[in-house]
Amino acid sequence: MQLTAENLACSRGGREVFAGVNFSMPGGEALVVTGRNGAGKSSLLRMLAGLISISAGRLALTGAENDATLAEQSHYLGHQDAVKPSLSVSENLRFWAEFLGGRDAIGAALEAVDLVPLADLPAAYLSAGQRRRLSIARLVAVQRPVWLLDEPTSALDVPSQKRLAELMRGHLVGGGMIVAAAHGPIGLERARELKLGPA
Amino acid sequence: MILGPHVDFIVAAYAVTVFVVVALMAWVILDYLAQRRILGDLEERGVTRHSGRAGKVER
Amino acid sequence: MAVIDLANPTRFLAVVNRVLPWLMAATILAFAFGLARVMYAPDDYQQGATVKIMFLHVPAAWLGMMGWGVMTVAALGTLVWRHPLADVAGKAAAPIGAAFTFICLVTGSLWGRPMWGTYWVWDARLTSVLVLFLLYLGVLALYWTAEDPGRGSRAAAILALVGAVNIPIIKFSVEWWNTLHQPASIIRSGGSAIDPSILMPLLIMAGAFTLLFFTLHLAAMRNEILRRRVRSMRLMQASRA
Amino acid sequence: MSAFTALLARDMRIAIRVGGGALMGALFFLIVVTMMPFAIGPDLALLARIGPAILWLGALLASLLALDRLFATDHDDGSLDLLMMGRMPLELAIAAKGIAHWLTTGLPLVLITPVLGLMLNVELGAMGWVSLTLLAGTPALTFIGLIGAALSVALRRGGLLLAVLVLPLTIPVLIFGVAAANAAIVGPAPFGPPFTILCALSLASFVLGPIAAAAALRHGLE
Repeated sequence: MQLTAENLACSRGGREVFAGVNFSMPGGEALVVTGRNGAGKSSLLRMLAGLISISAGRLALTGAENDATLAEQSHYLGHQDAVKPSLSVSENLRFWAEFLGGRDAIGAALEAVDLVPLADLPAAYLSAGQRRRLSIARLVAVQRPVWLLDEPTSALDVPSQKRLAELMRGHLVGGGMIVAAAHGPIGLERARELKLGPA
Repeated sequence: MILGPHVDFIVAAYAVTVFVVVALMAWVILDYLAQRRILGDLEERGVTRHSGRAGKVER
Repeated sequence: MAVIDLANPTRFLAVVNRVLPWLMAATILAFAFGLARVMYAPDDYQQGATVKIMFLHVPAAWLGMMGWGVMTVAALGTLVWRHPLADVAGKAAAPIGAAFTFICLVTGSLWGRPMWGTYWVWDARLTSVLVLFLLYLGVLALYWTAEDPGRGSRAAAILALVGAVNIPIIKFSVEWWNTLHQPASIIRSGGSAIDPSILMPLLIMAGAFTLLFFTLHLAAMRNEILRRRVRSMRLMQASRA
Repeated sequence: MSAFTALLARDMRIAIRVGGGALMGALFFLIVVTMMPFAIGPDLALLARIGPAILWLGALLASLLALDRLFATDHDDGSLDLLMMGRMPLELAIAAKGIAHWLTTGLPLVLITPVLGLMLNVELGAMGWVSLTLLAGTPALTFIGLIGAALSVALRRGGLLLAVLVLPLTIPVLIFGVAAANAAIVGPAPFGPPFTILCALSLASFVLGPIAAAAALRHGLE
């Protein structure tokens, strides 16, 4: 499995956000996208997720399931948590697992983010960090080879950050790949760095 | 008791009233049982209403 | 002293638990007595047997209005004294008042069909009750939409007070609108003195319905207190985990 | 459960929970219809004659105004991004949301129509026909409204913009809905043709609405 970007460019509203981005990564590797504010970290991730169109260049995932697009093989963890306050924690997770076509692993996923005691609680009661963890549980409940994480550690406390790092390591060991946008360290020792914008 | 030519309307009026009152009672009773059940659940898990330990120093 | 005691929700719950069975028994007795009197009440010389609908309709109308009265008092309690039970009392009164207003509307139109030949006329009195019902639905929608009970009950309290000020104005304008459009074409037996053989059962039924209202109201208040307890426990649970 | 039914069930569940919008459309409908006689006057003969038109107008406004937040909530909390990334085509996801919305908002409108008909002095038999036309026509309103809801999210403007965009598109539905209802009640024109056209409009919008809404979301949210 290989994720390749050639000469990728993004322009939004006539303004060029970034251009000439090249990388190529095999399965089992992680790429951390860094850069100052406005350098286009989030835009790059959204482009990988298929949410914004590619202005120029080429993006390809080879060697995985043949007829699925990159977006359909990716998990996208954006700034918002996609959590409905009136549904309970487990209802929220079950919906995304069913929608994303995943296997039935709700219990294990809640276990992985340590939300089992709160499973029946309406999500409206959750704190920002707990909502984030519920959002992360989605990545565990449904198996997808590519994880696109936009500042995944925001709102998480130190133990939760450690747990996330473990999940990410497990995902890499299983042959998956991670592209993460971050300002600080996200707990991955052997990640390549892609610096966006002028140095 | 003779209800005359409009018996249908009188019976209907009483039926609707009984229905609404029974619905109200059912709402009150079922709601009570549901809240009790959730409270019981929460208490079983050791959740309390007041942050009993919050004030104390944890060692 | 007693008031201060009742202000504590826990103490209030204890009182409700003690009082509720008695209130229920009283309600059942009053209804048994009232319905027996209703059965033997004579027919009205104009309305015939349909006067029996009045034994439901009139008390329901009174209680529909009283429900708003309870909400208004509770609203003052919420906004002025910030009394914790006032919130609960106002919220519990809304669906019950709405239900009685609904009974009033339905029984009224079931009475109107044989008497006036139509289920509904835009008569000033009927229309005012309909507007009251709509106001109730608005309050219920407000409670239903607000996720935070505290904010919801303050908003509903304001709406209840605005409604209390507005209801007479609405009533007046509806009457003006109605007389403007429609010369008095409806025969009503109002004005003439009601015969005691009808008045007595009516009053007993009104008493029975009032007891029913308060029984339901206290029970609904108890539910509401429990619901808030559940909420605070869940908040506690989320903050611990 | 497939992705389609999962989304359908989720939206219906949210609608009937606290804070959801189910029945709010029906409540709005009730109030709008009640306001009409205050403007027109309590003349029962007149009300009976224009009753179907009042009911149709009320249903039109109620089903459109209730659509306002359909995509906006999903957009605000990030769910829309994930819905767009799913394996299920966005068009189908939108159709699922539309069906859930119609079941929780449009169907209650149809169900309370007979009660409102009583207040407008429309006869019980005639009421059945009006309800039938609404049952056939409100899906068209919802699915045309989806387009407006998608556009207003893409433009990040809510509220009246939706009504301004969509109301002109619903004119055919209104024409044939009221025509079918009047044909059934007073004649002399036959009921069949306008009703068939009404059903056709619903079916067509069931296909076109999600497609256009998906296009609006895809291009608008870049």
